[in-house]
Amino acid sequence: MKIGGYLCTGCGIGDRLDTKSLETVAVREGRIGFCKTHDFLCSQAGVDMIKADMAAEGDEKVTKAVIMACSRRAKTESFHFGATPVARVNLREGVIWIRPEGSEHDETTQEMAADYIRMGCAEAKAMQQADASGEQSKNNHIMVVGGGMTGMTAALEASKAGYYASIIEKADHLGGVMGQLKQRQPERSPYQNPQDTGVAALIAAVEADDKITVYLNSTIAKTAGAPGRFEVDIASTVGTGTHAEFGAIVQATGFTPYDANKLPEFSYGKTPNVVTQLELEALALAAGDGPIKRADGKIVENVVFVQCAGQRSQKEGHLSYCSGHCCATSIKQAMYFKDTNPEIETTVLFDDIRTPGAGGENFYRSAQDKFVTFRKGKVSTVDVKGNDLQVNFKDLILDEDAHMDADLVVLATGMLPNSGTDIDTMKDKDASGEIKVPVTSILNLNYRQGPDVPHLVNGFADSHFICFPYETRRTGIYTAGPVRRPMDAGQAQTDAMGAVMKAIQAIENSASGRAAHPRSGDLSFPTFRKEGCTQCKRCTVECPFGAIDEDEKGYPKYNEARCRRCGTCMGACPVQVISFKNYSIETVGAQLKAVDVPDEFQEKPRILVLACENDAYPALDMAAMKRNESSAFIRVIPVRCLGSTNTIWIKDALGSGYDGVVMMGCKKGADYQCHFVKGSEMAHVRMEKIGDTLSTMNLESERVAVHEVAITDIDRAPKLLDEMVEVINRVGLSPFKF
Amino acid sequence: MTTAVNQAMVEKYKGNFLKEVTDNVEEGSWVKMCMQCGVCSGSCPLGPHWDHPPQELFMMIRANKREEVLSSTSMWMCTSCYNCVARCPRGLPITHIMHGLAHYSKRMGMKPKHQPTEQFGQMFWDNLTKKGRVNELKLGLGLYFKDGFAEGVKVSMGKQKLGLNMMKAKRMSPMEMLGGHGVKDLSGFHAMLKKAEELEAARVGENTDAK
Amino acid sequence: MAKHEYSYYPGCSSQKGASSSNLEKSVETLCEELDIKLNPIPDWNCCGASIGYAGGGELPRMTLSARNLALSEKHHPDQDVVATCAACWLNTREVQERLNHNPTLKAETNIALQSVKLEYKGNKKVRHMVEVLIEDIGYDVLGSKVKKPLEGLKIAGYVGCQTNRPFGIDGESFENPMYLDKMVETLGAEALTKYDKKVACCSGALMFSEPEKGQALVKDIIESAYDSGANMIVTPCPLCQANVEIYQDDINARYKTKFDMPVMYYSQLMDVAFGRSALDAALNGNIIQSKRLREIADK
Amino acid sequence: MTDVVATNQTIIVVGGGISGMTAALEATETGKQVILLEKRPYLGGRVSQLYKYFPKMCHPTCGQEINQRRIKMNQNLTVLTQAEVANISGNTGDYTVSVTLTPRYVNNHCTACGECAKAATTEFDDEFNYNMGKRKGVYLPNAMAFPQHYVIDQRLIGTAEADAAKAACKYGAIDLDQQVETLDLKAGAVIFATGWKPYDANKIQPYGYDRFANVITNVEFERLMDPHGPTGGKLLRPSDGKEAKNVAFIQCAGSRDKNHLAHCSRICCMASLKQTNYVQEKFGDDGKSTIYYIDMRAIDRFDDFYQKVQDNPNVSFIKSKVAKVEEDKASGNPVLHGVDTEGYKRYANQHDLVVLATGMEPSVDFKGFPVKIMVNDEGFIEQDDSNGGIFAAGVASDALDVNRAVQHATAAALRAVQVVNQVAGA
Repeated sequence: MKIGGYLCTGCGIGDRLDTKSLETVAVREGRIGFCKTHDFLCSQAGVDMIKADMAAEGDEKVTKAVIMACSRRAKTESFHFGATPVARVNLREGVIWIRPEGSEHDETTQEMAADYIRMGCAEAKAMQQADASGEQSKNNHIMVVGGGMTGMTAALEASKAGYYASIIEKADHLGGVMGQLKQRQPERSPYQNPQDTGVAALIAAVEADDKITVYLNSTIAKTAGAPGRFEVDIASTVGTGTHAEFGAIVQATGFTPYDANKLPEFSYGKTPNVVTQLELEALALAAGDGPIKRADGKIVENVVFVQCAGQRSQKEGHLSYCSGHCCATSIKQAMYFKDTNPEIETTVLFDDIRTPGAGGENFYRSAQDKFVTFRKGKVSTVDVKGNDLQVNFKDLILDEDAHMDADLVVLATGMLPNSGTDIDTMKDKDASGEIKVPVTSILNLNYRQGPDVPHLVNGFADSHFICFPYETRRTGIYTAGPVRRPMDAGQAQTDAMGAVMKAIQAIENSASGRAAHPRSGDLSFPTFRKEGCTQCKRCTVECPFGAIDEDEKGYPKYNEARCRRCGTCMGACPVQVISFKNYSIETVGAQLKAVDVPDEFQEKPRILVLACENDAYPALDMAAMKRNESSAFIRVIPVRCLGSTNTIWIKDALGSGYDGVVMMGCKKGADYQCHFVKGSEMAHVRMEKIGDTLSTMNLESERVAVHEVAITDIDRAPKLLDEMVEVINRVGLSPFKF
Repeated sequence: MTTAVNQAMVEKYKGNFLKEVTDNVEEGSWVKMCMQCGVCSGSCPLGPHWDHPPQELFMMIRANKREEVLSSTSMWMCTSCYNCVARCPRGLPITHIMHGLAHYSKRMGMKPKHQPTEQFGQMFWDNLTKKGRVNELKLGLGLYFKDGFAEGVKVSMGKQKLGLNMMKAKRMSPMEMLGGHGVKDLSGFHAMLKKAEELEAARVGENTDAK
Repeated sequence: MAKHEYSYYPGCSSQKGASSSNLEKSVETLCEELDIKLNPIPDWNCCGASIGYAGGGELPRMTLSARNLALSEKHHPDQDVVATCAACWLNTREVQERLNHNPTLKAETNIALQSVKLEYKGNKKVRHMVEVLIEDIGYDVLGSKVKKPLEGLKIAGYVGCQTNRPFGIDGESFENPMYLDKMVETLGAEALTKYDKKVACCSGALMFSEPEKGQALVKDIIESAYDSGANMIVTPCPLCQANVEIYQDDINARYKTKFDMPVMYYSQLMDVAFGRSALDAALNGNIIQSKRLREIADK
Repeated sequence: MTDVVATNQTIIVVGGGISGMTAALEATETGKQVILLEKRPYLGGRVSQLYKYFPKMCHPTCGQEINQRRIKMNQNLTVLTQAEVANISGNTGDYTVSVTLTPRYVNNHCTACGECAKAATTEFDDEFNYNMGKRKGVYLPNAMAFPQHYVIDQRLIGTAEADAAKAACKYGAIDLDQQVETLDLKAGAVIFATGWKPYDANKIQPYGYDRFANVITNVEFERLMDPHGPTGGKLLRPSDGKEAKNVAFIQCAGSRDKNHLAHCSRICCMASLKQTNYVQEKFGDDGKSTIYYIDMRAIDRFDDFYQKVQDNPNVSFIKSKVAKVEEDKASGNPVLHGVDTEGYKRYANQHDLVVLATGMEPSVDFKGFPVKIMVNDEGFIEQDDSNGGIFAAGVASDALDVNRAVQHATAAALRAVQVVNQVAGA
């Protein structure tokens, strides 16, 4: 049982550095079992050498390895040895590629390399093999909340993949909003005519599927547990409730139509002849194959569609966003009229016609071909004129105020997501006169951080990430359909499939203890030392993923399967009792302590750099690939997320003679780019507090800097480090060098 | 003054000008397909002289501005350069629609007064249909005298040098005054045009019958 | 028996004593050189040009070209129809496309054609003379015929509208056709390929009805030619030729310019380059002469 | 000889762009055997050539880093680059896909140390920068390139330079004798994530992309902003290297147009709105942008982004399809001619630079595909049961933005998983 060191002398490492003395540093100071050198360590021969040592028996067996070669981003596959902990010492991108050649630099460059080796050895010593907790369980059953088109599609697709599904529907029937439509916009070439909604077929398929259970008149009273072991109480408005267990959850709770009563300027409510798109569907269904009639029985001969009614508007009570489907929906509805009787006048008053893609544009052209008239106009009011109506608008093309008569006006109003409680405000938004989002909880999660999935914007429970639309802050729970984002039926069905894919993945991952994206496959998970815990609750509050509950005494209760392994809890803990086997206060603390801090007379400052492993560290890496020079005084430690940075590290660093600390995390704020949501922001907050510590130590506050660094900052990142060097030149070396 | 057929049309289409244009104007069935991008309007060489460029005319048609469209001088500004046709993203044969609208406005008796292109165009048509081929000299002189004799003398004096140049170059022949070129089967030619005009009138006429 | 034979539609302005008789003459010469036989469509009539719409409705105008096509189908069944005039070519080709596209219109046209005992089938290929030169003869052959390279001529190739849109010469761009420049280079002259008015409009028939507006357009066309260093404009279109050449005096008077820009037909340049006389090339048919071109022709 | 294990429970994903990577990862992280084929020598596809994403203005390479790390850590996923599908035969649950591997001339011994490139001199147009810059014939395609191996340009083979590069490599990574290989791989399902190519702007003649240096495309504009790009991230126009402070964006350049692409490419409006931010980023209030549009298609919450840009006094909007672009000879400035259709106003506007918002064309012509699949008139694959175990992911299915493409790719992964699970008799 020993730690093996492997020093590569390839890629110029051997030429630029005194590797003999580095070996000595590794063994004597790093105090690891041995240090072998190889001139091409990533070659099959090199890797086989390492594997052989790991396969050895007894004392000779290498159980941890220190790879002293290139960046952890290079040759990752070659130096990946299953569960065996590996510390990567970055001598190539981290040292020789950022340091100029020439004897005058050799000393500092060599010191840099030696320090990184000391750090790597220390890290390896502190790391332990991460294995799954063993408390995994597998449950092949997906709970689908909502029995509309999205929900039914999700259940059927899950079943098709060999999994079970239960649909929880609050109404007494399946179908949702799509079930109230006459037809939907075309999904297939040539995209010219409305098509059947397919809802009836879906309902039939769901009822025929023995892998699918349907709970009608039902809501969710309580959701507890975690992926692989969700415990759900299903309440019924008609019968007695049920308790069921699920592996994952798809939330397809759809939307509520915008309340058109907020649009008095369009005379909605004053007359039954001003209707919303959804209300027109009812008239169309009632008409069957015959002509569409108004409430008063008059056959409609002249209908006007008002687009963006109460949408794309900053007016109080209006929706700022666009609901996406309404242009195509009005086109479809105009066709309801034209297809029964071409003589019926149909006019669409729009600002922008938004019919994207191949299908959309063809559908638009088809409507024009059927004599649906489109006018770019802004509708100011709709007046009641006897039994009929007058639509007043500004024709933006003819640049004049205009009006037209109509016997029916259809308002293209928007969608409000049924996303449950907004846990960030936990209050009814309507109180402030804003958009009313239904605030009764949908999932009733018993999570410490609130009963529903966090909202992104406008009440939609969407992912914040462009590359990762199914990123969720509640592992194992995936939203799909209009609750996630305004969308049409076709998109919602695709969305249902995407969500089911992720749900299945969550089931499989939780069964084996693997983390979900972005640290996919990570087996480590946080644990805490109960003796030290002060029940301060910071970890439970700060966890971006609501993974940590509290027991009755207020101690944290970890739910491994919900956890995303970012370490924010570890960074938050004021008494440093939280750790992962392979990533802990110790693995980083030991590294920074391992650095050999020269006494002040040598005038060689030491700067600790803590860099986000996903953005800042790659940026420094790519800067090195460009051979951008960096200071010889920096010592970089990659962290899972800046949110995992515990202030103790900063204190220790400053206390042990470092002259400055630079932290590099992702963008924070509304458009945050931190892949663990608030990690970067938390770090900034904590570091604001470090000021006190600094002053008690009589240290200048400039010695600690926190920066937002993007992966593209290949030129900026090294400059930020040079800035710290200048600061130290200005304020002088740390007095804490012993 | 507007024609009887004009009244009949107004009657028939009850303010649905788009339908009227679709049914009766050359290539008029394309008007509905315009998406108001305006590329035609920007492509026209005489654009600045259009009160209403094509795309706007199409919008006016949808807005039932029958009077304004048919009495407009705009479509008479078309030089038949086909820039609009070549660039239209919806494939509208805009040049033909402009010709069609111009002709229709004439047929409805709503053409603008003293529109030179309208006058010249009529002259050209009369000239070519007379003999089956154009007599450029007569056409030219006709043009100069279109606004009456005195005007004509002035204009033609101004154009004297040009005329002489052309004669020198043998590209204008006084012989044209007497007889000049023409088709041999003139009677057949005239019969053909007459028939065509009948058929077309019938089409419009039949459209004007009450439903 | 000539190598290439075509059913020829001359059009009104190409007639003897008409405005583009010099085009007619120079094309005749060209055809002798290239062993091309143009068989005029017997008793052809005017195509209605682009201004006929004022007086003529859709159908009557259709019948004009339909009659010509029907005559060609009857008398020259196996020959492509070829026109030298842009408007004639455009109208004839367009009418055929529109009739073949619209059964009602085609039927009605044929009813009208009964009065001249003709039937229109619509199976003809309607081509521009330039297409014949490019596709059937080819630049190489044209080049090989050059006896007197047109050295010293800096030529702005002015394609205009109707030779170029909506059909255009096969494979050429609407905005930047290159064939005229290629021809010019083939003949040993310098082509000013950056000439930016090459597809601008000369106002067509509106030059007669709206002279001020028309001349404003022509002014830009000539000005830009001077700016690009041209000492000659060449065009394939009779109306372009006339509009750009014959109003230069008026334009000079109106805009205080000193335009004296020769405007020739591609066919005239070819005749001269192929060694034919100024007379054969109908150079005297131009109001503004190019000294340089004459020198080459006379040497 | 490349050897890859594949069974009829394997999922083959064609195309290593963001959609392909996503489909492959989602399937493989659910425990499936996946082979990812990419015809370029590296993964990342089109988005790796973008500077920022709308509406967050974050960097595509950030997500690419995560995805590439997921790939590196996953044992069930095999990546083959410079790999193209030559043929497909068989049926759902039992396909044989023959793959052509063109040589890289560099094997996986490569440590990306760069010694070989030092030995090379000849330069070629840099495809990664849409040929706006040059790269050597021995090169790492880009800083994020995965696999992180150098490439030797086919055109260098047989030259002394190639031999010099080989000699410079201490690790036997250069193999100039590599030949084209063909592999026959079994698969239960095949996902086509073949993505898009920018519509050829040369075909949009009125805008003179082929004639005027200062008329460029929106994808080229992205490269100008990228610190790794041809200008090192400076917004300089091609003709004279002058700062492009007054930029025109022409929407629907080749889209919604029967002369070009009949469909709406969906992303171009948002792309231009995003790119107006670039102009601000570089020049602040000195940076002016004008967007010439037919309809602004900022769908769903993207409209909030649109409204933000509308509030920016340095950005103006003109509802007009530009008729034509001319060049001011003296300044080299493009001059845009057209009519503002909102109230009929003519314009002839000079700008420093014109960016054509060119649309998306499917990069593969699926007509004449080895097996019968449903393809619409626009050239995109339509989901249909008759397609069997062959599925589209991302833009192969329709013009989509990144977020929707990834969503679609995740759904495509499920379709494939359904097939192989049925094969496995799950």
